[in-house]
Amino acid sequence: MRRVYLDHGATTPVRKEVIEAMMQVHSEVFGNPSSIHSFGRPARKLIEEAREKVAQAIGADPKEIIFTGSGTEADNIAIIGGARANQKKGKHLITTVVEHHAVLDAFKSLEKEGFEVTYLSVDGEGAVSVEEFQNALRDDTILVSVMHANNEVGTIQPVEEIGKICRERKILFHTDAVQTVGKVPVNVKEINCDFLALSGHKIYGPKGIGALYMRRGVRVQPLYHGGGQERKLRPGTENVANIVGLGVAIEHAVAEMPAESARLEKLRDRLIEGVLGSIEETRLNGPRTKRLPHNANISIEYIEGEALILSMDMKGMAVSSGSACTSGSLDPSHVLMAMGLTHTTAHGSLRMTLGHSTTDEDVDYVITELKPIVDKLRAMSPVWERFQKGLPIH
Amino acid sequence: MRRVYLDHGATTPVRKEVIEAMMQVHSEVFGNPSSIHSFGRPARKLIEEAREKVAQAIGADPKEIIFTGSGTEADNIAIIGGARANQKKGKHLITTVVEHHAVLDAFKSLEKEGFEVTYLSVDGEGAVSVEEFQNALRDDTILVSVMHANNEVGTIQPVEEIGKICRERKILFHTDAVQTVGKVPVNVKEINCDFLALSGHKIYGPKGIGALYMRRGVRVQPLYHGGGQERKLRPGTENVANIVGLGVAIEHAVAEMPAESARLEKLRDRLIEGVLGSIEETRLNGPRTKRLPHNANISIEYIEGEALILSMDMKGMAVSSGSACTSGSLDPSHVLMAMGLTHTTAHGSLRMTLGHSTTDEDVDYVITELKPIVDKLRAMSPVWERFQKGLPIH
Amino acid sequence: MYTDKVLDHFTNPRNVGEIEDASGVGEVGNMKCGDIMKMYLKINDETNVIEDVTFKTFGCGAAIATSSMSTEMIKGKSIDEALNLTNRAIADALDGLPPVKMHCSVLAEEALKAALLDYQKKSGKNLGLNEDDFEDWDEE
Ligand SMILES: Cc1ncc(COP(=O)(O)O)c(C=O)c1O
Ligand SMILES: Cc1ncc(COP(=O)(O)O)c(C=O)c1O
Ligand code: FES
Ligand code: FES
Repeated sequence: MRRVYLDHGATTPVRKEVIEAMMQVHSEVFGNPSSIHSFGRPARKLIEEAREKVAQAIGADPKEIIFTGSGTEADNIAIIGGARANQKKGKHLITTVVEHHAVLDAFKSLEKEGFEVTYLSVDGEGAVSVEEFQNALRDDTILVSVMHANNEVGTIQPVEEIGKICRERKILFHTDAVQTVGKVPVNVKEINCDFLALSGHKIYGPKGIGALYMRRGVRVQPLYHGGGQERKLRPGTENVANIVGLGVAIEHAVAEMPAESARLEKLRDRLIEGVLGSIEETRLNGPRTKRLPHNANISIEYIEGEALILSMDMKGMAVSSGSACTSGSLDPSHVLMAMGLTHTTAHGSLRMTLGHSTTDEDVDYVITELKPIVDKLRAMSPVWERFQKGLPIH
Repeated sequence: MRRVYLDHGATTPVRKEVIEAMMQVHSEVFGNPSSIHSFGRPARKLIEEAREKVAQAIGADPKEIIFTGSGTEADNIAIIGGARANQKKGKHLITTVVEHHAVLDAFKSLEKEGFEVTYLSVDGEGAVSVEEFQNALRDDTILVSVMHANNEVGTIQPVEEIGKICRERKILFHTDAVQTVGKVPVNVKEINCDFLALSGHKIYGPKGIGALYMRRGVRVQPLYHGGGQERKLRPGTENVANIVGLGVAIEHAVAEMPAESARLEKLRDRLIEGVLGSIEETRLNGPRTKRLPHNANISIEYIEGEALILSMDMKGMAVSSGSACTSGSLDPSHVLMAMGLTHTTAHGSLRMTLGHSTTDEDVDYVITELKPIVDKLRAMSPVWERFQKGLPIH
Repeated sequence: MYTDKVLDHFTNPRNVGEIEDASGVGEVGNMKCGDIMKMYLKINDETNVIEDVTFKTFGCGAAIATSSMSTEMIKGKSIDEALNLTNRAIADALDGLPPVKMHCSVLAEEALKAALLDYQKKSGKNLGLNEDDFEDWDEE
């Protein structure tokens, strides 16, 4: 059976060059980077080289890069560490309702500590409004976090404008760029951000490594304590192999981006048109153009996401969904709900995220195989029955 | 030139079996463990298998194991998370002056939050006294942390007794077992601990992975927030390869322990005797017998540690020291100072930690090569000059 | 971490030792920070030229290398030139030091000044050096 991986937004395979570089570290450069002897020094050097690569990729200075254990950690250090370090200036924070849980839950925890958080709403395509943001600003606003692009629906946010306003008012601005690095240009100077989070495993690097950009001069309060590693913000012996892996991955990701993103965009458009054209009662979630080049998010009405994923999986297609059932919680995707979708529509959402391995044949395969699956699931759906009989649904 | 790695206490090479297992994960099982499709499920399965291996190695239940990004993280979650979650019961904590910075600095940060910490002293061999511990206990003591064995001088602490007393008084007991797993038997039931921290890179596993044992029923407050991974205590996409690597490493470490520890003990004793016998004004730090089987810590009076490390490095020997100069801070090792050593003696300390690769020839090499190095450094030491002229030194 | 020049001076330190009939001896540092530097000068009273210089150091690689380099930099120079030697110049001559190690180069500068102060006392010449600027290890 053909296997079609269309879940690159969840994670990507590790590219060959990355695996080779990491293997070499594991087998040849095992010293502790903090050791001053000749086993430790090459490890330190590898870390600093990787730091340069990451910095280069996002237009930063190497001194402004901190390696973390994940994108989640980078988000947490920026938000929780940044808010705590600046709480004397004010206790008001701003973020959006469509952030990843790594950001949202960090803000939720800050609310328990006495911070006040404004959650910006989004429009039907998942975009925040700069105007609403400006209205939310207060004299005691100290930190703002708006993601660069959304992981579910691919909406790209107006971070440059928001960053500019924050900079003028000397408010810390964090952006979660976990989904954008290697997909669209990411430059910390253009975004005007003080913090930026990225993650290795979304760009064909290893899992368990992330990086935080922290603008020179910005201070945060550490969340973990121990050795002096990573400017005391991420203590613990460095994951040298994964750091090297991230360096190699980001270098490749940025170099190949123009060609690869154009290629994926074409495939994605064909996929969207193919699905919308062949299956009735479907709709695209998120904007038609201002979205991540590899992201297609489609609601297939009157069926439920987990059932759809499992059925597609049996035909070799790996995708994800905004259905509650995939997350262990009962509510469907907070992103789709925030965009105004009904529970039913949100439950039947299908996220297909393309990547390196995706070919024209993959797209054809999905277009051909999806319809019979949907037909079968709808045939057993009482909601579909109501719809067909013209009965009320909600 | 012969290369002799005697810094296994700092980190160990990654064993072949671990590298192979990790490579296989990187190249074949790349799915996100949270994905429910057939790319994600095998990743989840690998994590759970590794969890069983870790649990088995320390006499725990797999449900009681949480994977973290390092030993440092495991220590922090236990101490900071445990203290915060239980502060309604009291604000008094107990630890020792000889803990690793991952523990000490976590307590220091809790002091800033209003907790009160008692730091138990140690005797001349680095051991804490159960009696002093008992006298430190108060009605509002909620958490105690005593390391299983010290990373610098190898002293093994009476954790079983301390754990027993804590259990009787329903006080949480954490032990940092980063240095003991694979060296001496580690069993959470015998230690009577509620938490136990371990790390991959000290047992021939990868860097950037640790584990926290958390006894069933014990609650902690998370330090990072995000996805639901690792019982919400270590959110962020799991480092599947390193988790698998830790599983393989710990399985081997525990299996080979009886034979390997006996082998290392013999080599270590010969090394200690050889150095003490051939170089005047030297002394062993830490106990002669109740110490880690692979640890030799020797003070070489009137010379400075970093200079010694660099000189040994030039002859191919990788070791570490408790000198300030190796750590970027100005004070020499807090452990040696706590044991009552003078600044001079602490500065000239040499830690040699043996491991898999260590042979009889390595030991001979060190015994032969060390003396001329010490002679040369002493020849340019003004302190040695004072000593030889019978002038006061301190 | 260390440059090749630092490692060279550390491995093959120049001018190690004592001078029996030194014109000036200076010792700075203390055991607390783990650095002690002692410098011996042989100065020509007529010409004010430093004809010989040796050192002894208890300290890290940077401390030893900066001691060694500083002796090379002042040997054959006048007292005035020696008074103008800064720790930064010593560090620069070694192609730089890691930031955390800059304080070790301060010791080399101070040991030299302490030795010149001793010479000032012994010779009765006024070099413009002030006793209060120094903390003698012995008196600690
Ligand atoms: C006793 C002890 N605790 C904690 C740690 C920290 O472990 P890690 O380097 O995995 O963060 C170490 C190792 O450096 C250690 O020796
Ligand atoms: C937008 C966004 N932020 C943060 C994360 C978290 O990254 P990581 O899995 O490396 O913790 C992800 C990925 O899951 C993401 O898509
Ligand atoms: S129907 Fe089972 S969780 Fe939604
Ligand atoms: S002599 Fe101690 S840091 Fe240089």
